[in-house]
Order: sequence, then structure tokens, then C-alpha cells
Amino acid sequence: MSNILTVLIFFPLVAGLFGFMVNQKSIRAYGIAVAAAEFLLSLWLWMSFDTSAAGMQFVEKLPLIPEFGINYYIGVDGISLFIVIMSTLMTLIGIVALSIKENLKNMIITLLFLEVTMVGVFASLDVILFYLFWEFSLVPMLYIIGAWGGPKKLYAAVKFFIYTFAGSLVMLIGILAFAYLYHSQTGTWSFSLTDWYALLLPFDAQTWLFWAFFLGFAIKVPMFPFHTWLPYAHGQAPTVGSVILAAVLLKMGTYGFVRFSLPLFPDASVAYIVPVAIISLIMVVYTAMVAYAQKDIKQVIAYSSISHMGVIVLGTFAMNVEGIAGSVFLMLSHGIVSGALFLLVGVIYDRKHTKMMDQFGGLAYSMPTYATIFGIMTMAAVGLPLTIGFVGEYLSLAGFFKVSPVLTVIAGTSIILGAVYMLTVLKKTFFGPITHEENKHLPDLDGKELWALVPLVAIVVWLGVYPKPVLGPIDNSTKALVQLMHEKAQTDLAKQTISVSKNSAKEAK
Amino acid sequence: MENLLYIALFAPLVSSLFAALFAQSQKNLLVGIVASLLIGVSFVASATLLLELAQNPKAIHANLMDWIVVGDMDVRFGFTVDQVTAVMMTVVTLVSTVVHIYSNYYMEHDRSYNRFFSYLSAFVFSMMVLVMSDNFLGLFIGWEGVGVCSWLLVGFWYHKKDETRDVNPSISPSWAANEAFIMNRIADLGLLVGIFMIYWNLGTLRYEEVFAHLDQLSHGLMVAIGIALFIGAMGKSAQFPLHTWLADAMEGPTPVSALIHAATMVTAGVYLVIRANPLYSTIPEVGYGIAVLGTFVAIFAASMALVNRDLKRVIAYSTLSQLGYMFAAAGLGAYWVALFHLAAHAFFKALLFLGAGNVMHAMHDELDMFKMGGLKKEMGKTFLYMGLASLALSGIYPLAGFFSKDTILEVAFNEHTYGIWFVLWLTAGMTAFYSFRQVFLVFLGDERYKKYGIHPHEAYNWVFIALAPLAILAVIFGFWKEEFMHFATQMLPVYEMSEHTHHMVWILIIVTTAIAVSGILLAYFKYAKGLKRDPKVENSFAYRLLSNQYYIPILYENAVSKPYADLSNIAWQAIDMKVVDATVDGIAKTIEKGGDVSRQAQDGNLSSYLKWLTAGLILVTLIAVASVAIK
Amino acid sequence: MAPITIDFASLNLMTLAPMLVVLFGALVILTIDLIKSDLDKTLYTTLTILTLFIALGATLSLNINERGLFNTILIDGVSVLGQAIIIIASMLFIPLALTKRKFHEFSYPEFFSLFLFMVFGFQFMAASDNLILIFVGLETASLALYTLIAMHNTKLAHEAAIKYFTMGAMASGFFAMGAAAIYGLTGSVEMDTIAKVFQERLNDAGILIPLIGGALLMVVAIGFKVSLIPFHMWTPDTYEGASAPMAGYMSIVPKISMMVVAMRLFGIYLELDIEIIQDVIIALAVITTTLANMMALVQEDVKRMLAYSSISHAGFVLIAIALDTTKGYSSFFLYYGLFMFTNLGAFTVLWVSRHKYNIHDERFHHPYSKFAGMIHRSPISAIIMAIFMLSLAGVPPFSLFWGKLYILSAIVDSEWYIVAVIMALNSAIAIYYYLKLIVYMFLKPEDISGGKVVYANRALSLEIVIGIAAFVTVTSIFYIDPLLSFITNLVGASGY
Amino acid sequence: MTLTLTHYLVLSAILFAIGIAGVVRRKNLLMLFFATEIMLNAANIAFAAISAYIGDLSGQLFALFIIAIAASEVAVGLGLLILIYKKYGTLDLDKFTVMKG
Amino acid sequence: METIAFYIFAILITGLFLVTVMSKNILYSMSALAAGMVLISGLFFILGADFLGAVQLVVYSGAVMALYAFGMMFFDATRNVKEKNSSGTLVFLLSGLSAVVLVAIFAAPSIGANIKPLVTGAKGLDNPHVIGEVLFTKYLIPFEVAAVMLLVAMIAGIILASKKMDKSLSEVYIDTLPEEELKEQK
Repeated sequence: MSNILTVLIFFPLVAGLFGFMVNQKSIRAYGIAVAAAEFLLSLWLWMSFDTSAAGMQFVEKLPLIPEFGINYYIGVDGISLFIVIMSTLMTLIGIVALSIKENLKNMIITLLFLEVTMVGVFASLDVILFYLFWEFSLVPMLYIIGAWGGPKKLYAAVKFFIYTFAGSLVMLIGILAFAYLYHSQTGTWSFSLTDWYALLLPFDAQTWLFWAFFLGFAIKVPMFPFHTWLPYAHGQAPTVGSVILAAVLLKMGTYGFVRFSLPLFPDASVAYIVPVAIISLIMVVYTAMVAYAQKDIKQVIAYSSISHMGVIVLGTFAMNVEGIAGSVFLMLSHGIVSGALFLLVGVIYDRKHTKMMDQFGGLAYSMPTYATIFGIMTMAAVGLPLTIGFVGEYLSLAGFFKVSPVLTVIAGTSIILGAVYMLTVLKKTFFGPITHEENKHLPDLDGKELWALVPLVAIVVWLGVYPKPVLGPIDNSTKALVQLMHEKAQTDLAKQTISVSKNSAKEAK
Repeated sequence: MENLLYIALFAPLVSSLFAALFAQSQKNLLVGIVASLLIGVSFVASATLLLELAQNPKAIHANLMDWIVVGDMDVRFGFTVDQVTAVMMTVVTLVSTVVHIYSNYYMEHDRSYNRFFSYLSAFVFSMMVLVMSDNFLGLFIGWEGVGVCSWLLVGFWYHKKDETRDVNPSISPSWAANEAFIMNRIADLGLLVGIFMIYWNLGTLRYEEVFAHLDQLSHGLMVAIGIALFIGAMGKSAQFPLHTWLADAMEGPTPVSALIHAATMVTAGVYLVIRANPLYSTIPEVGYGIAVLGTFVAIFAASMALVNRDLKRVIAYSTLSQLGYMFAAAGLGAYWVALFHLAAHAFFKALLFLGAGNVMHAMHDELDMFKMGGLKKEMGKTFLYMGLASLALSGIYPLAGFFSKDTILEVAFNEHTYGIWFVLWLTAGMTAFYSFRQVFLVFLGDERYKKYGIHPHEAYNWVFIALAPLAILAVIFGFWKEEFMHFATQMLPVYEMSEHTHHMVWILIIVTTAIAVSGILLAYFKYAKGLKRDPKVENSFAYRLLSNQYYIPILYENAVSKPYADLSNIAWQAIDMKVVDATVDGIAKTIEKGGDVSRQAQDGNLSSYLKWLTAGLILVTLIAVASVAIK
Repeated sequence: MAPITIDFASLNLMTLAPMLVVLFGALVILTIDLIKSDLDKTLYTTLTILTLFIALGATLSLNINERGLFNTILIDGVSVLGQAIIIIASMLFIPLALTKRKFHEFSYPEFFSLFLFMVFGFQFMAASDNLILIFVGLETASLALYTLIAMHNTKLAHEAAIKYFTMGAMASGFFAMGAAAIYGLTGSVEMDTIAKVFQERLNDAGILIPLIGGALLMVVAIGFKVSLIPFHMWTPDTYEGASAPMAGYMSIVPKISMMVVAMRLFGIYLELDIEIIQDVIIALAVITTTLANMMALVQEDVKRMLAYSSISHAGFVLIAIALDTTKGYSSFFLYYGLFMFTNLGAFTVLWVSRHKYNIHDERFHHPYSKFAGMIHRSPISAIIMAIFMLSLAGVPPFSLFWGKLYILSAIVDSEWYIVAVIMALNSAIAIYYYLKLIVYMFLKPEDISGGKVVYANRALSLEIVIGIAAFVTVTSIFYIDPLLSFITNLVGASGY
Repeated sequence: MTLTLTHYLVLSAILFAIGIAGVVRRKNLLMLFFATEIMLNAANIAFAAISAYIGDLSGQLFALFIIAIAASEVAVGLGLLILIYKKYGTLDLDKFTVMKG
Repeated sequence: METIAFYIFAILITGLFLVTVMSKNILYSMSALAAGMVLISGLFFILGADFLGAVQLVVYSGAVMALYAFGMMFFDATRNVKEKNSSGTLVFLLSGLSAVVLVAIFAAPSIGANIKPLVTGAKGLDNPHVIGEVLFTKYLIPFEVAAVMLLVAMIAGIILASKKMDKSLSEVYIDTLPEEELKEQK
């Protein structure tokens, strides 16, 4: 099946359209079935993926607008493969854990549409196609936040939409400018990423384009100071919205850095490591502090996402295989872990309709399983070895250490500050005596919640202990990426900074 | 051999998982028994490995699987059992076994009995990973693992509420657990940085390869690595200024204190320094710094122990103090001595703690020694065990502590670091004093507990049988000093005493024993007859300084925690909301305001529309003129 | 007096075919009305569509780059495209007459013939480079348009018509004056000659002031018609007062015909590298887009919002014209071709929901609050309307995204980077008010106070139009390529 | 001093400006329409003059068509005025300000 | 001679049109407009555009002014119209500035200079003949379109002024809702 990737992208779309025909009562089962099928499809993709090859696989290329060089051009490599799988997994889990009663049908169909865009973003090799999915992903998310959100849902949804939209428009200009430069150098129009990789740009052009792309990605990530939409979006979104938002949508930004900024503008990327790193450090430290100040559990996790994304960005700009592969892995692990944490917050929200920490305390007594899973996820979030969180964080920091030890030490405070706010949440929520009478009889996790969470726990441990099946392909593709960057680099600084790993020359091609 | 290694390593894991299966059910005695057995299996395997190594001094390597293989980084789950590891393994599993068995008694009425065993075994597993790993990152796994288990176990009684410092200086178990975890994290960052430096400069993290290629590193770099690794060690071993968590960690169940906060985990820092001896040997200035810090901590902690009324805290400070001794030895290059003291200390300190556990049980979790006294009558066996352990701790011949501690003093003397020697010597006296102050306050004198209506009772007999190995080792371990030295120095550098020291040995022994004995005697005279409180002393500045731990916890709270919380609030409410977010909203509002202003022009009156049309002609003319003017 | 002999073939009468078809249709309708006066509007509607259909066929079968009838008619790719868009938009418009409710204007058979006369006028604007013919065509169309607006026969429609008419009369004056200046400089009213003479005289002393000045006067006249700020003042009022389909129609056809004129006229200047004109147009376009977006933000009525939105769209496409590149011109046609469907679709949805009485607001027919919770009442209309809104906002993969993409690309290609960024950010402002409607439709609770019947005016023909518009909007990705090649070929063939 | 084209054109420009003044000044719609007639007439003068001075007929014809246009505008405009007058009872444009903003 | 005539005409026209624009009395205003238009036809005659002059007289001074007169009667506007005129400064500023711009454009000497006539018609014919010839050849199409335009204007005028517009079908006020709509609303 050579067009499996196309099927993977558009299956939820078709299924979503057919979903309109399904009866309200059975829609949940339908949603789970479709999402499960999609997830299995993505697993099949992995099974048929040649893990030893570094390049793009399952490539399909059909002309869409040949006049303007736009193709339906998709494919995955080690970097994107797992993000795709994570997207399908988190959608499945999100649907399984859905606790929404009203308009369930709309929710499930919307989630399926969202899945299309998520898979599409990560599988696109044509920049316009990428942009198309990228932008459209906002729409289902807008609906999810706006329709099922909290009291300030409209503000949050619209803010989320417009903020991200504004950033990506600037990126669109960057894309068009790049295409123009490509056209003026080669005489043909092309938006194919692989074509673009071959283009050498002068440093000035790289700089401008780098920042144009940066703005689009930075708002999505979100990087300081463009992050303020995120707490609102998370704070107001329903559980499943937060899960998908944190797990997948934010990753689009960092994925963009890896897929676009670095290989397209190697010199500019190297030249602006310091400003980017400083922003990342602010994200790491400052947002960790803000997270500590929160009183709402969900907000803590929202801000913690920003903090972790800082580490991811840092790893990306390490310009070596360790850092970049680490950041890609951290994207996965953060997706799983923060997704799980949001699910967990949703659990108590469903029971008590509040997320304020002072309304809880001593939950470990009444909800032991819940507390256990929360604890495991917390530990993964603070990067405990043998959980999924450690591998990526360690590699990212290790990678960036090569670039700047001092900055890495500052960024490394994330392991301290992360522990500070996460443990505070645990302490306030789960420990101590039960202060509110009604909390004594809160029911522990029920079946559907366990079905959603236990697989995540299993993944957290499995990939923490044995990340190789995932890390291997990421490693291969990252080596090729770094090799490419090194070859493309024109300035001496970039040549020095981009460090090709010793055994990559053989494997890259 | 590999199989033995894996048995030793994974038996605790199996134990933990097994217990975890029952975590939410009623107490199940089976869990305790199986867990204890499995740890026992691990001990047997470790001991076998130790004996094996004693005969055939070739280190055993095992490679389980790949872990992180990225770029040039190739980290595997690799394990090695060499002399140092074997000693550590044996000590850890032995103490663990005893503690597991003991916990069957101690936790028998706890509703989370099963959960406790799960955590405890998980800790043993982490500790095994820590000591058995053949690379720094593997060590880091264990390092963090023991941290988490410590967090879980310290906060085991999570349901207790926060108290003020006056009521409970540790505030609450969950608070203490968090403090411990976070402080350790600070140090872990140092360790991590050390690991990064090693990786980027040597391209590998395996001990063998790292230590074989140390000559590739510049001196400065080695100093940096040494310091970074030692920062990691400082956290785990609670060295100043990261020491406050250890005393607070006494909030955990006493077996935990015995195992984690006395015998094993806190010695991980010492283990790291010993493990990295090729590195520290090349940078003696850092070693000297370590020794000085260790010495300082030794007397610093001992001084706090002098006045504390809390049974467990005294032992905790004593642990801290003894860790200082170990660092002093290691820093001075006498690695095997440090390891020896580590092992000896593990035995008698665990014993001391477990004895204290008996007392606590008897006293219904009352920890204030001023409320005890005269317990000898009810708890003779406990008195015996604790007395033995205290003697060992005080360094009285022929108990284990005598050999190990005296050797450290000799080393200090031998290195001509007389200052260190003197302080350690002084500390030895203080150690003897507070140890026996404790023993006498608890077991001798008037029966103050009666006032509080407590009816103490002795523990079961089988508990004492279980504790017997520790007691025996506390007594006889010292006699194996020569054998131990031979065994350890197959791996660690041999430490040669100079001629001069050899001559002085006897004098040193006498001097040391003298101060120890005088400490005991002082304690006896002061406390054996009963508690006579002197308000003048208790209100003196020095006393209050010591009993408030030099005000350091309060200092940390006021200088770090509170400002951090305040700063966080400022960051959130003043910066994030009022500046960053307000800017974004401000832009949006400005645009909307612009819309409101410009729609004023659209006033519905045709006449003004026509005026605007005319004005448009002028406007385009102006634009054209401006365009010309600019170009 | 010698008889004048003219070779019939040289007239090239075929170039006139589309207009003649339309004219014929209009006259037929008038005649039918004369013969039997109580015929139903469905007949006239159908006749109109058929007429337009034939006209469209005639347009598309025209040979490119021909002149006819004493050089007054110019059939190049641009005029074919322009006429095609005009006719297609008209074909989409006319079925909207068949509403469930009766509205005043459609009760007149003359409405349909006037409508065809108007199309006839617009066709000449697109298909001529003779200023006289353009002017006469413009006036024919405009006068018919004023009447059509007024025929809606509500108070607001009258107000709308009078405002439009008065400003239009003044703008005509500017057109005449501008034409006079150009005529004075070149001695010709035909643009190819004008271009030639300009070229020759470019270096004459002191020519620049009248040269530019004439263009500026034309900018006023054209700016009025395509509603550039500050000549736009009539637009929101007229759109509000006119019936919804008429407003939608006005946002497309008059603009596109005038844009074609602008293309031809300013093309002369741009060809000569007179940057001042380019600067003026781009500055106006930027002002227009930005201010219109800002004003649209604060509207309470959807139709009025769409009026401002179409102003901003006009500003946006005007930049494409000012670039003077083939890509720019092509992108302009692409954009308008797509905009036509989407925007008419959106206005038609409003038309469907039109009541004869105002229950939601004293003044407005389509306040936002009317659409609150629409998803619960009529999910499909809500979804389709949302698609139109997203398309207008330029959210992929809907049709206008491609238009936006291509125009932005054209701007970037001409290295007007700053302008491109401003325009892009304008999209971000614009999305707010489109989202506002979506938010009302999808996310707000239903307004129970009154006005339950939202689609009082629903009828099959309207649904068909909406359906076509939605289909075109959604499936754009599949036909953009052939469409783009078609447009680029035609535009390229015209020498732009 | 001979009569040049410029004389006519300046006259035309001035008349046009007078027309503008009338348009922007008048509040009575009927009188406002007078002013638009002035504007068109001003353009006519320009066309006729240019046409005459360069000996080209296009200008005259343009003027001719402008006259036709003006006449048509008057017809439609008056129709609208009648309509409005019937509904509002006034021609004062200050009264037609329902739609704004 | 021509010059003098031009100046007289110019001054008169300007004055009359100023009266048209400024007068408060609609009758004066209209009369001045009519007179100005007649004088403009004089200018056309000076310029040799006889046909144009004639058309100006007939169409403008005749038809258009007649229409206006009828309209004026209809609107009962013979009495002084009370206008709240716009602020004088603004009007002066706007018209003054546009006058400056327009004069600047049209006073340029390059207008009308060095231009080859393109449309001349057959030689030796008088003006109306030439016009006729050109109108029916070169400008046939505009001529036809203008015819359509006049037709449109006619239809428009008829419709707009007709009685049928008196009662609107498009607008219903809530208190006069027909039965069926009320039913639907419930």
C-alpha cells in the first residue's frame, strides 16, 4: 500500500463526514472506532517504515498547482513519523476519555477533522500544503474551545485563533519570499521542501526569512513573549482540547523549527542562537516561576508546557544531533506527558467542576489510583530517568551544552524549578488532610479514564526505559539533517557550530 | 556471574512490582514476607559476588541493552561489579534485608503496609542501579531513582497536615519530602553538568573509558568536572549548604530513615567520589576542598546534635556528621578508608535507627527525648542494641566505628592537615557525647514518660533476631579492616601511611579514645541520673542557635522560598498579566479603538461624504507630492 | 459629400456579440412585458439567465486580441476575463430574485431588463479602451444600478440610492475632467494611442504635472467606484440599504469592471515606470485595507460588516494591479473570480434570512445577534456561512486563500515586502470580524427573545446559489491550477 | 494677448472648482444637482477647447456624450428625488442620516 | 475680438455659476444655471463647435432646465430653501485647494501642444457634418450605448416616479404584519 500516508491523512476526514450520519447515541463508539483505526494505521506506518533509512519515506507527489509549483507532496522521516503517531494516539485517547455530554457528535467530528490537520502538518513536504493544514488546524480548535470551554471561552478561543493566525501570516510572507528567491535563482516555482533544502541563500536573506518563519513558529510554540494566549486557551478549553493543544498543536511550532528554520537557514539559525536561547531561557525560568504562582492546577500545567517548550527550542538550536534528536524526542514525551496531565486534571474537574488547588487536598486518600498516575506523570514531567521525560530533556540540554555551558546551566534549572511547581501541585492537591468533606467520597478513576490513562503510563515507562525504537529513526534522520545543514552552511561560524556526528557521514546517504 | 548480577539487581524490582500489585488492597502479610525474601535473595547474590570477587579480582561486566543511542552518544544499561560495587551492593542489600524484615514489625498496623514495601523495594532497586551502573548516566538513573523513592517514603504519611515550625520543625511529611527532592535536584543539576562536560570532552560516559582517557583533559576542565560531580554528591549526601533536608527527612517512617537516610542513599555522594577517584586523585586541590567541607560538616552537624531533643533528628545529625568524616577521608585520598567507614557506619547507624524505631513504637511515636527516660526497664534488648550502636558510633574499641573512624583521623594526621585532624578529633568527642546523651536520656534516669500516660512495650523477639546481623557487624566489622583494605585496594588506590604516622598511631588512638570516653562520661554525669533542665543554658544564644539549626532553615525560607514565591507572583500578576498580556490586548484594543474613531467620519451625512470625496483628491495629490519628495 | 464606405469585415462585429446578446435579451423582456403584463417573475428570471448564458458562451468564444468597430472595442484576455466574471456574477445574482417572500423590485419586469442593461454597460467598460465608450458604459450601468437599488423600495434603499447617486454624479465629473486632462496631453481618448503619445512626450518639459494630475483625477473617479478610502463613504450605507443580493453584486461587478479600466489606464503609467502613480495607488490601497478592516471590526450588522470587508478586499486586490506584473494582474482576476462566489454566497445567506420586518434591531436587518446559536437551528447554513467567512478571511483550504496567496506572492515578487507584511497582518485584523459571526453562529446561545424564523426567505433557487458558491469555495484546491493557467494565459496574451 | 487654450482650460478648472464648492456646500439635493451640472459643463468646455485647438474631433464628441450623460443623470436623479420626496417630504440631505457608522 | 468675447463670457459664466452655487433662492439659482449654460454654448460657438453649441442649447438649456423646473414645482421649492450650509471655511478650503490642483493641472502649457489630430473627419465640411460623419463611423458604438443609456434613464424615471413605488412590498412594519408571517413567527 504505497499511498498509506494519504489514507492516514484523509481517513478521519471521510470518517468525520460520515459521522454526521451516525446516531447521537452511538457516536462515541464510532469516534473511538475511527480513531483506533487511524491509530492502528499509523502503527502500520511505523511497522512498514524502514528504520535504517534517513530520508523521506512513503513519499507521494502529485501536482496540485503546477503553474505555481505547488504539489500534493507528502512523506515522513524519522522526525515526523513519531509525531504523526503521537497525534493519532492522543486523538484516540482524547476521544476515549471524553466526558462531554452535550453535542458529543459535534465534538467527535471536530476532533476527527482536527486529526486530519495534525497528521497533515507533520506529513507535508510541500510548504503550502503544510501551511494549509497548519492554518486549518486553528478552526476545529477554535470550535472546541469556544463551544465546550469555560466561562471565558470566547475570549480565549478568539485570542488563540487570531494570535496564531497573525503569526503564521508573517510566516506566509516568509514562505512566499523564499519561493520568490527560489524562483529567481532557479527559474522555476517550487514549494517542495526537498527542493528548498538545496537552495543556498545569502546571509541577509536568511536573516529576514529566519525571523519571519520564527514569528510564526514562536507564536505557535509559544515562545516568550508571545505566550499569553496559551494559559487562556488551556484554562478555558475542555479537557480534550487542552490535551490535543498541548500534545500536538504546540509541537507544530517546534517541528517547524526543526523542519524549516534549521535546514533552510543554517547560517542565520547559527547566528541567532543567542537571542533564541535567551528567549528560551526566559521561557524556562520565568514561566516556571509563573507556573509556581498559579492557583489553578490546569494553569500550572499550561505554564509548565511553555517552560518545557523552552527546553525543546533550546535543544533544537543546539545544532548537533544530540540536541536536535533530543528535542524531537522531548516533543513526543512532552506530548504524552502533558496530554496525560491535562487528562488527569480533567478527571477532577469532571467530578468537582473546579480546578483550584485550594479546593482539594488529601486526594491521595480518596483517589489512590488517580494519585498514583498523577504522580507518575509528574515524575515524567520533571524528567525522572526511566520515564519518557528524561531522555529528551537530557539530550536537549546535553546538546545545547556544546553550544553554551553557561546558558545550559541556567536552562538546567528547569529540572529544579519544574520539580518545585509540580511537587507543589502534588502536595496541595493530593497530600495533607482532606480539607473538604465532599472530597472524601470522590470516586476514583472509572473505566474509560483508566482506558485512556493506562496506555499513556505504559508508554511513559516503556519509552523511558527503552527509547531505542523511537530514538533510532529520529537519530538517523537527524543525522542526515545535521549533515545537510553542515553542507549548506556558508559562514565559518555556522560550519563550526553545526557539528556533524562522527558516524553520520556513512549513514546519511 | 552475569546471572547473579541480574538476580541481585532485579530481585528488588520484582519485589517492588509484586508489592505494587497489592498497593491498594488491605494489608497482606504475604507482601512483606515475599519482599523481604526477595531482598534477601538479592543480598545472597551480592554477597556471593563479593566472595567471588575476593577470590577472583576481575570485575564482572554485563550489558543489558541500549538505552540512549543518539549521535555519538551511546549509553547502555551496562553494569559492572567490581570491588567497590560489591562492597556497596552487599552493604545495601544487607541493610535492606534487615530493614525489610524489620518493617514487617514496624509497619504492621499501617494501612499502607503493602505500598510501603513497594516503595522500599523500589528504593533498593534504584540504589542497586546506582552502585552497579558502569556509566555516569546509569548512575544518574539510580541517583534520581533513590531521590524519588526517598520522596515517596519521606512523604509516606502524606495525610499529615502542615504545622508551624514551632510544633514540627519539619512542617509535615509531604513538605519534608518536597524539600528533600528539590534540594537534591539542585545538586543533580551539578551532576548533570558534570556528565555533560565529560560527554562533550571524552565522548563517552563509561567509567572505564572516561578514567582511561582523563589525560586528554586539561587541568582546569578536570577541576570543573570534579566540582560539578561533587556538587551532585553534596546534595545526595546532604553536605552543607544542602543539608537541611536530611533532618527534615526524619518525617518518614523510621525504617526509611534507617535505610535511606543513614545507611545507603546518603552515602551515594561518598560513593560517587570514591568511584571517581582517578579524577579526584589528579586534582588534589579539589579533594582538599572536599575534605575541608566534610570536616566542617562533621563538626557543624555534631554541634546541632548536642542539644536536639528529637530522637531521630539527633541520629540524623550524627549521620550528617559521619558523612563529613567520609568526605574528609575521600577528599584526602584515602578512598578505601572512606568506603570502610561507609560500610561500618551503615551497619551501626541502621541499627541505631531501628532501635530508635522500637523506642518510637513503644512511645507511640513520641520523639521528644525529654519525655522519655528509664526505658531500660521495659526495653532491655533495645537498650543493648542501641548502646552497642552508640558505642560503635563513638569509636570505642573494639567496635567497628573505632577502626574506621580512627583510620580517618590517622589519615588526616598523615596528610599533615592538622586542622582537619583536630576538628575531627573534637567531633569524635562530641559524637560520643550526643550519642550517649541520647542513650541515657532515653533509657536511664527517671521515667518521665509516665507523666504522659504512655505504656511502652518491647518489640517482638524476632525483631531482635532480625537486627542481630547488624549488631554483630557493628561489633566485629572492624576486625576485617585488613582484609577489607586488601580487597578494596584492588580497585582503589592504596593509601600508605608515612613512617611518622606509624609511630604516632598509638598516641593518636589513645588521644581519640580519650576524648570519646570523656564525651561518654560527660553525658553520663549529665543525663544518666535523670533530666535536669537548666533554663539559663537553654536560653543562651549558643543553645538556641544550635537547637534552631543555626537558623539556616529559617534563613532558607526567608531568603529563598519566600522571595521565590513573591517573585513568582510578581512574574505572573505584574509581568505576565499586566505587561505581556496587556500589551497584546492593548494592541487589539488600539485597533478596535481606531475602528471606533474612524467610523466617526462615517456620520451618515451625504454632505460630509462629498467633502471626503473632495478631500480625497487633495489626499492623493499630497501622496503624489510626498512620493516625489521622498525620491 | 462623399458617401463613406466601410469594409464590413473590418468592423469585426463578432467582438460585439456578448453585448448584443445582452441587449437583445433586455429588449425581449421589455417587449414581452408590453405584450402581456401579468407574467411571473420566474419567466423573466429564466430569460435573463438564458440570455446571460448565451452571452457567456459568446464571451468565451471570442478571439483574443482583436479590435472591432473602429477600434472602440478591444477584445483582449483582460476583457474576456472581465466580461466572464461580470456575466457569471450576474448569473449567480439573478436567481436570487426567486425568493419565498415577495420583494418590491422583482415585481417589475423592467427590473430584469434594467439589470441586463446594466450588465451591458459593464461589459463595455471591460471591453473597451476608449475613454468615451468607457464613460458612456459606466453611466449606463450606474444609472441602471441606482435605479435597481432604489427599486427595493425601503426607506433605507432610497437613502442608499440617493447617496450613491449623488456621489456618483460628482465622481463622473472627476472622470470627465481627468479624461479631459489626458485628452489634452495626447489628443486621443484611446488608450493605446495615449500610451504611445505619453511615451513620446515623456521627456517634455513640465509634462509631469498634468500627466500625473490627470491620473489623479481618474484615481478619484475610479476610487469612488471601487470604493477606496476616502472615496468609499457611500459603500457601507448603500450596501446596507440595498437588498442583500444587490449588495453582494455591487461588491463584485461594478468593481471588477472599474478595476479593468484602472488596469488599462494605470497600466500605461506603470509601463512608463512612473512610480508616483504606483505609490499613490499602493498607499491608497494600504489605507483602504487597514482602515476598512478597523471599521469593520466595530460593526454590529453583518451586512454592514461585509460592506467594509469588501472595501478592504478591494484595497487588497488593488495592490495586485499596481504591481504591473503579469502575475499581479492574473492574481487580481483569480482573486476576484473566487471572491465572487464566496462573497455572493455570504450575501445570499443573509438574503435567505431576510425578514420584511425588523425584529432584531430597529435599524439593522442582519445584526450579529440574529445569528446567535444558528448552528442549533440550521446547522448546514451555519456551516456554509462559516465556510464563507473563513474563506473571506483567507483561511486555507478555502478558495480565497489561494487568491490571497497568489496576490501576496505577486507583491513579494515585486519586492514590496513591507506592504506584503502589512497586508498579511491586515488579514489578522480581518479575521476578527469574520470570527465574530462564527462565534455568534456556533458558540453563543440562541437568542430566544424573538426572531425564531431565520430563513424566512428560503427558496430552492437561493439554496442552489448558496450550494454552488459553497461548492466552489470548498473544492477550490482542485480547480485552481486550470483556472490559474487559463487566467495567466489570457492576461499574458493581452500583454500585461 | 492672444487667446490660448490655457485660458479655456483655466476657466474650465475654475468652473469645476465652483461646481465642487456647490456640491460640498449645498444641503438641498436639487440645488446640489445643479452643482454637478456645473462640473460636467466645466469638463465640456475643456473638451471643446482642446478639440478646437488641436483640430481633433474626439473632444467635441466626448462633450456631446457628456451632455447626453448629464441629461440621463438628471432624469434618473429627478426620479430619485421624487421618490424620496414622497417618502420623506423633504430634500434636505441632513435628514437622510439613518445609516451611519 | 474673440479674446474679448471670451473674457466677457468667462466672467459672466463664472459669476452666474457662483450665483447658482451661492444663492439661497432656488429660482435664482436655477435661472443663473440656465443662463450660464446658454453662455457656455456661446463659448462653443467661439470655438467653432457649432453642433455642440446647438446641442448644449437644446439639451441643457432646454430639456434639462425644463426638467429641473418641473421638479422644482413638484417639490414646492420656490420659496427660499432653508439650508444649514456647511461651514464656510471648510467649503472654501476644499474647493480652493481643488481649484489650485485643477488649475495647476490644466494651466500646464504642455496640454494641447505638439499634438497631431487623430480624428478629423472628411475635410471641407462644416462642423455639424463632420460631427455627424464621425459620430456614425468612429463613435457609432458609444452613440448606440448612449441610446441605451437614455432608454435606461427613461425607464428609470418612469419607474421611480410611478405610483407603484408608493406602497412597498419589501418593508413591513411589525404592527402591520400580515397574518401568515405572524403565524410563522410563532
